[in-house]
Amino acid sequence: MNHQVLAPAGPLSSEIAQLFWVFVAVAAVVYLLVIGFLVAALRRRNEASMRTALRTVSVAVAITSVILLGLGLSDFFAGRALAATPHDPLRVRVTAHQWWWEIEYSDAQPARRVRTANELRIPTQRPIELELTADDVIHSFWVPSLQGKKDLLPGYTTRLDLIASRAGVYEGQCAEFCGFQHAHMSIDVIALEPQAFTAWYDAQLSAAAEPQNPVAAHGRDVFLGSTCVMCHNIQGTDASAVAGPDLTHIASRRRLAAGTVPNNPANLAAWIRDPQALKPGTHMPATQLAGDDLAALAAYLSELR
Amino acid sequence: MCLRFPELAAVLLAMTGVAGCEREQRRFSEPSGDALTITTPLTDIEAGGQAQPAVAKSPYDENAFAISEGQRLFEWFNCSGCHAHGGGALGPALMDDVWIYGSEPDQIYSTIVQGRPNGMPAFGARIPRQQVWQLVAFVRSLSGGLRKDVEPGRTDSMQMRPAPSQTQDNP
Amino acid sequence: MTARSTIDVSRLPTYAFGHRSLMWWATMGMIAIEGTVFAIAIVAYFYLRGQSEAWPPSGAPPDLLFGTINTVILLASGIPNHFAARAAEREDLRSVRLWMVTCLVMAVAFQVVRALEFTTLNTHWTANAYGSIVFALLALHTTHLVTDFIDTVVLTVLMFTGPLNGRRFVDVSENADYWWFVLAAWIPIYFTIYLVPRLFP
Amino acid sequence: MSPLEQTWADKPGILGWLSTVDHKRIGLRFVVTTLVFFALAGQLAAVMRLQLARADNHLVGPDLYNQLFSVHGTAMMFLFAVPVMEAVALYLIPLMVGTRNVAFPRLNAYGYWLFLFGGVMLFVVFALNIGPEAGWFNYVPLSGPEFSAGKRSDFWAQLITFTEISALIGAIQIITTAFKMRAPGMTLARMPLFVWAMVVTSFMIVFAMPSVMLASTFLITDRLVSTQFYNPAEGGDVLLWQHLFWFFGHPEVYIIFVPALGMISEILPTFARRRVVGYVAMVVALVTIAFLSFGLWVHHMFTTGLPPLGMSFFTAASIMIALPTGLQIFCWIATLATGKRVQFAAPLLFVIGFFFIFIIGGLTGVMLGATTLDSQLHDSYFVVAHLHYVLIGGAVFPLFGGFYYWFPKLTGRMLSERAGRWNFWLFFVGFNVAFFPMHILGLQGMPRRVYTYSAASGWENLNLLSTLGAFTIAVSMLVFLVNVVMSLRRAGRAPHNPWNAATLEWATSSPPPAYNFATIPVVNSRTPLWEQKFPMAEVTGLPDILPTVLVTRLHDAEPDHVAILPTPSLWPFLAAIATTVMFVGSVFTPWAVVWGAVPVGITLIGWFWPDKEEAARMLSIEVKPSEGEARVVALREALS
Repeated sequence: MNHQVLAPAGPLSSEIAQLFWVFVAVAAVVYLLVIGFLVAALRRRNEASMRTALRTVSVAVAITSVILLGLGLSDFFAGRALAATPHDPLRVRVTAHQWWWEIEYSDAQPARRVRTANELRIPTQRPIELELTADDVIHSFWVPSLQGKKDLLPGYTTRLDLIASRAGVYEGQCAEFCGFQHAHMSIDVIALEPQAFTAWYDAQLSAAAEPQNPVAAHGRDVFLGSTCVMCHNIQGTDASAVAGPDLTHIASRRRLAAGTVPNNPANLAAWIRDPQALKPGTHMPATQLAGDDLAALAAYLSELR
Repeated sequence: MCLRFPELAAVLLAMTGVAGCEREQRRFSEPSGDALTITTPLTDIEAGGQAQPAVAKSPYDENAFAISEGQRLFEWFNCSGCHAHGGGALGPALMDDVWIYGSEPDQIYSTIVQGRPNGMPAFGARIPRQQVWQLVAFVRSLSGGLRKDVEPGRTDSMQMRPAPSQTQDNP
Repeated sequence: MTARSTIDVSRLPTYAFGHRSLMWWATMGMIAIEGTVFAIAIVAYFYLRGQSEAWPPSGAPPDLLFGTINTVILLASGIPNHFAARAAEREDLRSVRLWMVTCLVMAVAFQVVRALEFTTLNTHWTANAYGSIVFALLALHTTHLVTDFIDTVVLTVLMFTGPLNGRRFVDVSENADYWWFVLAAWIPIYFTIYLVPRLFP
Repeated sequence: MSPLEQTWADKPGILGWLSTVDHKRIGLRFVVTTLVFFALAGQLAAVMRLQLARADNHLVGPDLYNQLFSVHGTAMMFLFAVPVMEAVALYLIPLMVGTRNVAFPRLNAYGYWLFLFGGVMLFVVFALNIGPEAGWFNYVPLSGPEFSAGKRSDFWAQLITFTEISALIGAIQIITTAFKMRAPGMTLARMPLFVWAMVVTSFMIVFAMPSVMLASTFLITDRLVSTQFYNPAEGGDVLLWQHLFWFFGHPEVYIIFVPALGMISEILPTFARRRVVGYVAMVVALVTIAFLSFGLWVHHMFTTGLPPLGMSFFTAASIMIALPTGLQIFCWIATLATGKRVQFAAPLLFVIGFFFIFIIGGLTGVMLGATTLDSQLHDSYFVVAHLHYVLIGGAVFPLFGGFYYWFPKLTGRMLSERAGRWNFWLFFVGFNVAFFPMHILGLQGMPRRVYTYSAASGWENLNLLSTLGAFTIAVSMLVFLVNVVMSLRRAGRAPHNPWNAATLEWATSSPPPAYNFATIPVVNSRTPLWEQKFPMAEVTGLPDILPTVLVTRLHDAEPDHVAILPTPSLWPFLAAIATTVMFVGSVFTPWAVVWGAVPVGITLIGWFWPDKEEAARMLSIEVKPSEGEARVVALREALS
């Protein structure tokens, strides 16, 4: 599984996981000691002397103070390590919506800014600085294998650093309750080797692929002639709305509808036909399409790599 | 049925009436078919001055959730682009009680679906019926045409207009 | 077994003034609760102030006139209030009546000016968070004003009609304590509503 | 009937039932009411566990699920955990301190009725599909006007008003009764630890609850009349809600937990046959907890991106609160160690269960208080596990110990020990099976408040296990219910003091008469019933033609004056109805606050207005303060 706090895939999450094990070890010792004393007190045959009891209590209090101080300090230093400002980070703006993630890579040249959704591709070994905000209600960005969580709040921009040590897919989920589909608001962080990342990034800069066959071409017509264009954008076509996720390269993504189902043509068609069946309450309405039109639309979108 | 515990039905109905139930329904999708099909002709201009057809009842006039969905769509679909936030600009104001093409639900429905001369585009092919009806209910709430307890409060944005629940009723 | 000894309390007083009485504790509890409400509301005011670049965000600060008149009336109402409490402790019914009626007259004056105050705040609660919190503070205080006014009316009527006994004087004295609170609470609220936008715009 | 009985008796029939001001009748009713809400909220949890038992389950949809957990959390916190502690206290404290009623009996009745109506309102609106839907802490903007259509969040906000008014009334009641109505000789240093715990709790209530009342008032005005408190686009702020809520919400946890500490300090010494070790340290620890609890609300907001320096302060406070709690635990273990041979009766079993469960919750609490760890654990199932370990382990287990312990006093019947053991073991095992796996689920990345999860997540087995545990808890609750019903039907009355306990409530019959004590005892010890010469003296001369109580001085409990308490009345009930109408009306229109205030005012005046005949009787026994003074001095000399 790729969404585990205790299976870290980066230095930041490793730091936290190590600290967690320290706390767990200390907690286990404390627990066993206290319960040991309790059982001894319950099972004793003779009354313990008051002096011994009071002395034990005092010692226990003193030890507790030392332990708490130690834990507090270890947390403080871990926190400082995590808060260190990264060098030359890749900046990405993440805007949370009910119930999907809008992602925009920043670049000095506006033409080189990539917009995508629900899938954050990052190069390995390079620090990523996320600028987080929310469009509607409060959400929380949480990819356990890479980093602790950070809230996305309307009216605020919060920051979170990520580093992935090795390539892989790390799943995350919105951690702050945000309405009907809080359960289906996943994000995939896909760490790529730097060259692979650059290749992917350049591919994302291109406009949507032209349909390669008549079915897909018909699918594009269906897209542009139906309800889809009210919310979605496909670079290189007339569809330029921003209410829903950008679909320019939708076929390159792992999952659909913020992690609700794997991305394949069948799921895509099912999702378009009746999103409310897969994700009740989602803002995407059902689209009334004839069978052929639906198949063509799915075929078109499946080509948008 | 809005009641989860039928045994409480009698008591509860006596206490609060059924009105609250419809207000609170969250209907994510409507069964396809007749439910939302408009039964009156899509235009009120009939040759020969025939009798007015029966007014189609809007399915969402008493549903607070659908009205708030309509409020969201009003921005998403950029209705504000012409109607401002209800105050009117390129398109007519929607907050007053002046209605060029009628204030009845089916008339507003037709306006959205078929468009109107001088600029109102036809959205029939672009907006699913359920969402049109949500917009109809919201537009009606803008002028205070609905019950106060279903009309939306303020939004979390710049206050360009009073919240529908704050406006005076226009009968 | 020896016979149990006893403590005879039959000649103890059946009521007492100040912190000896249960009523005092109820009043102080109420004051602690309401005082916390005011304090937190004022903290919320400053919190919202910190979120905004200018204060008020738009428009003018509230007009000083009526708020200041009210502050004077309110401070002055401490005088009859003080004498009403004193008279109650002396159980001097005639003075109690006199001073309570005086308190009521001042409270009426205060409420009339308060109504005017609401009209000269130069903002509205729907305008922005500043308007909301200003109205909230003033409304909170007004609520206390009105409830204590009604309280005082009822007590005053009782002082004229009866049935009376000694512990009703304790009620008068506690009512006076509460009025001191309403009075004292106004000072930081006045400062917050009227002076903060001028001193820290 | 003696004059004393006559004076304290209620009218017969329904009128007497509605107008009673007897703290025992109201207290018992209060306890039963909270338990009914506990059972209802528990059933909602059972439905949630059924939904989560399988991946991609379709038993309930997101809309219902959101209401389920919102109503579950809201009801458990506001309609069970806090009020049940106050309810037990309102029953027990007058008995424990040796007086005949609480300080403000009519207010007590009003507080109960208001609580009842508020609680019923929550479940009625839930049945009508108007249940709160934004969680028990109801964050804006999700609960605000734009994202929570209809009236669901308004009812949540008004439920807060109902329960907070009731809780605040209880707090004033408890403080005044404990401070001013203790039996002569019961100095503050002799006050039972449960009473201390409730006094500390009550002060926390007084300073914490106003914050959430203000927050929910801002919310309802945002929703109803377009104020802009939480609208970032107009100068408002979404974090303002979180600050205001958690400034209340964190003390709230201790408001639930501190009374339970007090219960343990009563139960445990009884079965160890020994005074509690470190009484003064215990009191200091309670007060310290109260102070610290107001300084750590921000640890619920560590992930909102507040400045790190401030967060370190809150981490320190959050971690340090473990110290006074630890101290209490050590003192109890010392009490067990130095006492006589321990009797393993059902009440003690639950207390032992507390140790095993709560300490885990406390230790995970230290983890959550650490900013770095919290960033991973916050809002995950780890937190769900933690909060149930703390609240069920820390409060509900001692509370059930308390039920077994005080049940004979409340009802005059003993609960079955055997059923009690079954109850305990099913609860203990079921609890751990239900909640321990949630720690692991949280570490595996499962966020809280999800209505479903996919099979690919790998969370299914542990969730299924958790559901099995939840149903084991349900069975244990059934055992408890059967135990209560069977015990009530069994013949044979419980003796005055079945556990041979030390405090005053055991000095009177089970259940106590309406006037609690035929004569008020004089106390000269922390554990009066264990001393040979109890009572060292009795109080005589309290007038019995009206309900009177002895008021004593705050610190040394020397007799000060005699207070005449109000008689039974229907007005508090009517006032609570009027208040309910006003609050429910204000969900729909702000004008309800205006027209709704009229009946409230009328009923309150009716409540206050003195009865002629009663006033005359008061005059007949009146002793003016100026006349009584000399006598007080003489009494003081007699006591010392």
